[in-house]
Amino acid sequence: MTLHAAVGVDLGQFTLDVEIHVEPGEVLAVLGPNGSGKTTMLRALAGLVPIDRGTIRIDDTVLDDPDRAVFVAPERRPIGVVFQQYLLFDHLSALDNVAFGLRARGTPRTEARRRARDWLDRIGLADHAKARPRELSGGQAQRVALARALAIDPQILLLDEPLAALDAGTRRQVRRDLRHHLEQFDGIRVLVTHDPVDAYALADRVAIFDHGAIVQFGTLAQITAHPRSRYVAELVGTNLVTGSLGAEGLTTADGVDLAVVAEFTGPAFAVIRPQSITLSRHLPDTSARNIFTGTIDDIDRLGDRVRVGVDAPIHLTAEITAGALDTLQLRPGDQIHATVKATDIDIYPA
Amino acid sequence: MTLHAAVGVDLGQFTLDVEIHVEPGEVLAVLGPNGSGKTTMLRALAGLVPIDRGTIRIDDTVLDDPDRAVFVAPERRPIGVVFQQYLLFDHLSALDNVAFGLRARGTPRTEARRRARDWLDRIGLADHAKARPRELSGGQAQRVALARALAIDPQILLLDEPLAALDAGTRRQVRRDLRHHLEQFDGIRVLVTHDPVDAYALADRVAIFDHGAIVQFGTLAQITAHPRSRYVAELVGTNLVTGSLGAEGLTTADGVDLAVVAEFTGPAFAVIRPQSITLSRHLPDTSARNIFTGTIDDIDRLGDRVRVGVDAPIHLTAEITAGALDTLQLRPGDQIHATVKATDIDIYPA
Amino acid sequence: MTDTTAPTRAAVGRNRRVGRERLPWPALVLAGCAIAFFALPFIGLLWRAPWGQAGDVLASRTVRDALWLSLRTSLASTAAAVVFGVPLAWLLARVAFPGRGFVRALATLSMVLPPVVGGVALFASFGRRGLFGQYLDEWFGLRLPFTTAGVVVAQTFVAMPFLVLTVEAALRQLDHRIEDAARTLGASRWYVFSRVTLPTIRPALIAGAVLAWARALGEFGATITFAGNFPGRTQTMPLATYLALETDPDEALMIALVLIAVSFAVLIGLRDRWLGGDRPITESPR
Amino acid sequence: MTDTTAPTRAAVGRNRRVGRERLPWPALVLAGCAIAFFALPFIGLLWRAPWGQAGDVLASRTVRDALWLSLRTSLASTAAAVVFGVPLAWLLARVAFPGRGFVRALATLSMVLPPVVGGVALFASFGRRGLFGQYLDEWFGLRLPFTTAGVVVAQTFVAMPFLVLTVEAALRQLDHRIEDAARTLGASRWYVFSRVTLPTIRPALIAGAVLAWARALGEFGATITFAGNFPGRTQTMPLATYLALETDPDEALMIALVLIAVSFAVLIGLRDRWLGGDRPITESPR
Amino acid sequence: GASDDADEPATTGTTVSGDLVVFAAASLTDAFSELGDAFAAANPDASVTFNFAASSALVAQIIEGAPADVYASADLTNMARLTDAGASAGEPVVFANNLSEIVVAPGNPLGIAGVEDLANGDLIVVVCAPEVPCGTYASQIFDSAGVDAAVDSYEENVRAVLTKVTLGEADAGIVYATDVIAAGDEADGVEIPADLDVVAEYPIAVTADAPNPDAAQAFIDVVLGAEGQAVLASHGFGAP
Ligand SMILES: Nc1ncnc2c1ncn2[C@@H]1O[C@H](COP(=O)(O)OP(=O)(O)OP(=O)(O)O)[C@@H](O)[C@H]1O
Ligand SMILES: Nc1ncnc2c1ncn2[C@@H]1O[C@H](COP(=O)(O)OP(=O)(O)OP(=O)(O)O)[C@@H](O)[C@H]1O
Ligand SMILES: [Mg+2]
Ligand SMILES: [Mg+2]
Repeated sequence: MTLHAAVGVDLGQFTLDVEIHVEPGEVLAVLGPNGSGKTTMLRALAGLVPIDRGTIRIDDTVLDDPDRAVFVAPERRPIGVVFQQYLLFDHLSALDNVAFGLRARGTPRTEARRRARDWLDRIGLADHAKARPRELSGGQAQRVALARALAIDPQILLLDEPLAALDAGTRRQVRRDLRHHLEQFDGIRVLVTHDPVDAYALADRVAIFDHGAIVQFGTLAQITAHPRSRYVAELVGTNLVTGSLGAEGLTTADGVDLAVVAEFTGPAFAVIRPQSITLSRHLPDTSARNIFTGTIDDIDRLGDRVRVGVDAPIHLTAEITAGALDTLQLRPGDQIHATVKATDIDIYPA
Repeated sequence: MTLHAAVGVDLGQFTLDVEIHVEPGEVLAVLGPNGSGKTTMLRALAGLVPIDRGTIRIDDTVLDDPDRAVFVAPERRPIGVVFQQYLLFDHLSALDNVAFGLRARGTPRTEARRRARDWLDRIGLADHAKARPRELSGGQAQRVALARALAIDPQILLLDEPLAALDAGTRRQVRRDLRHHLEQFDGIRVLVTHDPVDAYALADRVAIFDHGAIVQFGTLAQITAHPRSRYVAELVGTNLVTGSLGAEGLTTADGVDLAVVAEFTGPAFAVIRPQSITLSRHLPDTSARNIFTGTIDDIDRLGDRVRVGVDAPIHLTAEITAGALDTLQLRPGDQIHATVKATDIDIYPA
Repeated sequence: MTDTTAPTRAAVGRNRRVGRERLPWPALVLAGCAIAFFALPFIGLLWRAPWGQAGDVLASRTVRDALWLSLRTSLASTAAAVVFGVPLAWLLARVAFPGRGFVRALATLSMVLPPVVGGVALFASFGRRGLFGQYLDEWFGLRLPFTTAGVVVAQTFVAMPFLVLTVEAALRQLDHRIEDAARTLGASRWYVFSRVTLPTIRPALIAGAVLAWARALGEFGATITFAGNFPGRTQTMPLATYLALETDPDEALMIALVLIAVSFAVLIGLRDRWLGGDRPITESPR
Repeated sequence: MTDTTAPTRAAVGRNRRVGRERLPWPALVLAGCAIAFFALPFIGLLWRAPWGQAGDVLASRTVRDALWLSLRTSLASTAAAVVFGVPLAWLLARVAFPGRGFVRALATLSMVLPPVVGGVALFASFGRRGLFGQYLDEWFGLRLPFTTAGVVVAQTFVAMPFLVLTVEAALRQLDHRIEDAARTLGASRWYVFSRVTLPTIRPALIAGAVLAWARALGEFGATITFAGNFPGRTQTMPLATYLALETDPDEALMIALVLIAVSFAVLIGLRDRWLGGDRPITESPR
Repeated sequence: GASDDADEPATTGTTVSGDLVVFAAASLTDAFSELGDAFAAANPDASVTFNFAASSALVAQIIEGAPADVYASADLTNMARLTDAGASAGEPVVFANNLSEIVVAPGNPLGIAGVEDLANGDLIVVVCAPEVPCGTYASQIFDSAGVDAAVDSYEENVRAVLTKVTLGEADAGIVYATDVIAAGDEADGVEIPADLDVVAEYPIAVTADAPNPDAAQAFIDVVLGAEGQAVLASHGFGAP
């Protein structure tokens, strides 16, 4: 059972045009900036938005095709959805919310309730079975929404940022459970997320959305190795420089030169890993040929390492240890020199 | 202007009892597992849930005090809220949503609109000014909700996971803007988040909630240095072992012994940094006195480093490089030996 | 209002909240006027009421028959109004078919008909010589006029609009996304409508049914014209009252009071609980 | 229904969606019956109507006066019903005061009053000898019976319940959290109610107003009893129709048809746009 | 004379049987109910059902094919409408008449002496609408008395006039003598001089497709008979 979807949707000024194919048992992660059309695609797949162009089919059964005026109603599609906004039924208890899908498909009440209860156990909300959605916390509600969709286990499951509201611990655990669940199962899963860790943990392949189109596609490793958009660079937390390769290295649109080692010329991407950037308060005398001077505009701490944003001719994010931060006494606004060895710069054609 | 709040609320079986004091210009971050009462506290501060015990006051003006039967209505409190669920006005455009607070406080329409438009610019939604909330994406809606609350800049601003739905890039940028905004301003800010990076970037002090109580309080550095709960350990991604110190080291509740170096005895916490754990397929002959054997139950990739969960007598999470992962060829389910030097274990009294 | 289930402390909280739920005073003043406006006529009625007659009236066979008939027919009409009215409301709210406005107008029109004309209109359609009634007669030998069934028809005709419009409005206020979610869970339209939509609009559904019931109970003009005024068969309370006015106005008042008392009892029975949607003890934290 | 603003492609999409918006067939059948049930009597009327008389009726001064009076008074009553009814609905929906059920019942009761009794009740309260009316008379020399004001009072009395119950139901269906959000933005209760609550329940508000208006327009019993019947002053269309029936039923039918035509025109005017809440071209992606 | 022939059927033992449905003007409710009992007594195997409503409504119903045997109207106009529609069998017979009176509050506090007082604009005067019989009579009375009455409301039926006076909302009105009697001590009547007064006539007839014509005729005979006339008289009706 394979999902083939060429989805073309017009919403006011926004246009979505993407094509995806997902194999049985595969999990496709969809990442992309806000408003890039991720949710819209899921809604189109689920049949909640009619597509204006293209076709959606599972193997040979067509679900939506404007040209042939075919449209299969949402309830007739073997597709379950975890909504970004949960959309729980306010008039039903958490238990009945989870049991709803089973009841709707004719499972006897007691049986449905029993299975729903199992699910609540799994997501650690057994003692909130009676609670109305309004009486649940954000994270609890999201877990109920997840359980509600998983309970009917559909051939195709669409998850829209299913972990966004979960706390670190629960998130890691749910992620683990989810993976086990997905592994056992040979259905198709499409996962929208903003967290590369989710993508890595759960997905086989990744599609990067931007402005209603797919800008990059492949395994997370491939994508992160060679980011082709600012978004991906931000995502994996590395520095991406776009320009054209010439004699004196890479020249960016605004005329900054970057010394690199490359065997080709023409438009190219350059990736500078934050770890390979060294920061110094005084102009260092080194062999390194790339020295950029700027002011610190951002300091993010991740565990024992620190990311420092440097507002130089090229904006760079460097990663240093917490120790280094303290010795250098860095504060936002300080002037600083960022040094990069040409050999540390990874370069590939645009 | 200081916020003093002793908040006691009963919701069904859930009881919240916390006390916080926030100084002018200070940003307090509230972290905690799902359902620990973060949102409930914010709602109590905003006057949307009456407190059953305690008092809420700004300097000497009491906002809520059941004993003295004092209660100031939400609209009379100098408090703005960014809701976890956005709660935008579906019948108003994004622009009018942002302008609402100003209009309600008597700002002339044109002026209010103008300022609202500025805000939409800042959050990069200028071209969605006319869109109804239903026509916004999750992340866009959340930014509108943020702008709506900031537009009236209240003396006290309560932010409930204001960045949860934002993509990596937008998130970093909004975080930066937010920090600038907060720095300029000497108001009081309470920020609920699940992301320690937010806390580090935006907050002066951090309160850790659990089961309706504050379990840890201080700067993020202090808290992460000496986690006192499983949640915090998970949060900063380190291993926390609880037990009592005896002659032969730390003994956990389920009788596992951990060799440590300590000058005291009695109940104690032990922190094992993932980086200080080495993994090997074959039993290593080393001086290290702590060797735990178990199966890999989890592999998370963060950029170029990998976190490996080992289901040993003590569950441990080790951090290794992507390279090491590939050479060791680790897969979930494999048997593995985790080694920790006693000297690498940080230990302190419980 | 589920005080019963709520722990005392929470109840305290609620009371304080309720206390704060006070409306701005201008609204209170207006609401007060409205209440007074509704209360005064009834107080006046009680004041005027010839209590002496109470006994005879309650004893009177005619009144008891009329009351029983009124209750039966008004309930039947309400049921009919719900069964046919809810689907119509659904159609009007959700399907953008040409002439929707026309149908909606049509469904409201029976309210503006002067009493007798309503009856005449029913004759013209369901009467023995009526457009449609003649076939009912020919084919099934079924005659509506001057029968209890006729009473139900007349009452339904005037009472249904209330249900239709109230429910349609509620459906329009509904957040469709919840129904979408239900559909992705494999629920058929019927299932969604009955298990998700209706429960969500319950307040409106009940309000509509109450309005329809009350209107049916008070219906006079169309009934007396179309169904006639036969004791025990078509003589409902309003008709009995009308007739009593011809002979003994005091008795008429008493009969009306009986009707009022009964319906009041029923209406009082409408617990807030059933109307639902009442503000929970404390709001959701989401 | 904003086809106009939507790009053609989206419109296509919408049409396909609308196509899918079809109801399950049992619902369609029921709705069809409902429509037929409403349509037949009017078709019957048109069929029976003595079109020959149309000219004279339209020409007749009495009819024109009655029509004009009916429109004025019914609009006035609707306005009154909204002004006083909305706050009452607000009170009933949101404030858990003791005796709330009692007040709600009271606000519905005027519907079940048999025509004449309604008038008698009004006399008992606002009449010259009435509980309250006697003071109006003494102190302000104000007399409601036999005046146009009396007509408005009578119509408001019977029409207001529809508005109150419909709006209350809508308020109960509302998600309070939106209002909470508005309050944290510093909006007073009035501001929240007028800028957030009312717009959200607009469909119900309009439906309630329409019901009230239609009921007021059709009101007969209480009016003729309390306000009497004086051409140009208190003789509304239903009264004119009723009296015409005594002499010339055909003319009566024509008068009724005029009333029907006018109200139909108004009701048709109710665009879905105003009722709002219509399903957007495409759902929100959230 | 007339009374003798009228007596006959009632006295001769020929009784009728079956169901009898009588459509009668609402103003006849009391009298006819009483007559109904008398009839039932005289004809044990017959059962009478009454349908009391406005004369006009009754006509409409009969024309619509209502199962009526007898129609008793409060005026000739409506009866005429029935006969014109060919819905009456044989000629209608006038079985009673009624005189108009001025109805006033008990004890006539305002001392209203006659029709001319009704021209006083300070009084609240209500009469029937010209469309209904009692209204026609009222206007005739005013005309012949040359009085320009200050009328505040033209009621849809005579009962409405009575109600307003008994409730004290109106000071005076013109109703039938029978109504004044029915009102008992809640209202008093001021007689109208015979030369001004107009006689209201109550016709009765068997309907064209009466299910039970014999019983219908029998009932009419009872009404016209001495017994019937007595009952009617006791309710204030005059003999034809
Ligand atoms: N009903 C609608 N009408 C018009 N435009 C819409 C509608 N729904 C969504 N949009 C627009 O379509 C674009 C894509 O929205 P979508 O929700 O698919 O983004 P997303 O990728 O899910 O973003 P996020 O990560 O914030 O959830 C957005 O710019 C949004 O403004
Ligand atoms: N109205 C209510 N009635 C009963 N219990 C409630 C109600 N609202 C919340 N709760 C319970 O109170 C607890 C705290 O909820 P709250 O929303 O404050 O948690 P939270 O810290 O915000 O969690 P999250 O991180 O998921 O948002 C939860 O267990 C929830 O089930
Ligand atoms: Mg989305
Ligand atoms: Mg929360």
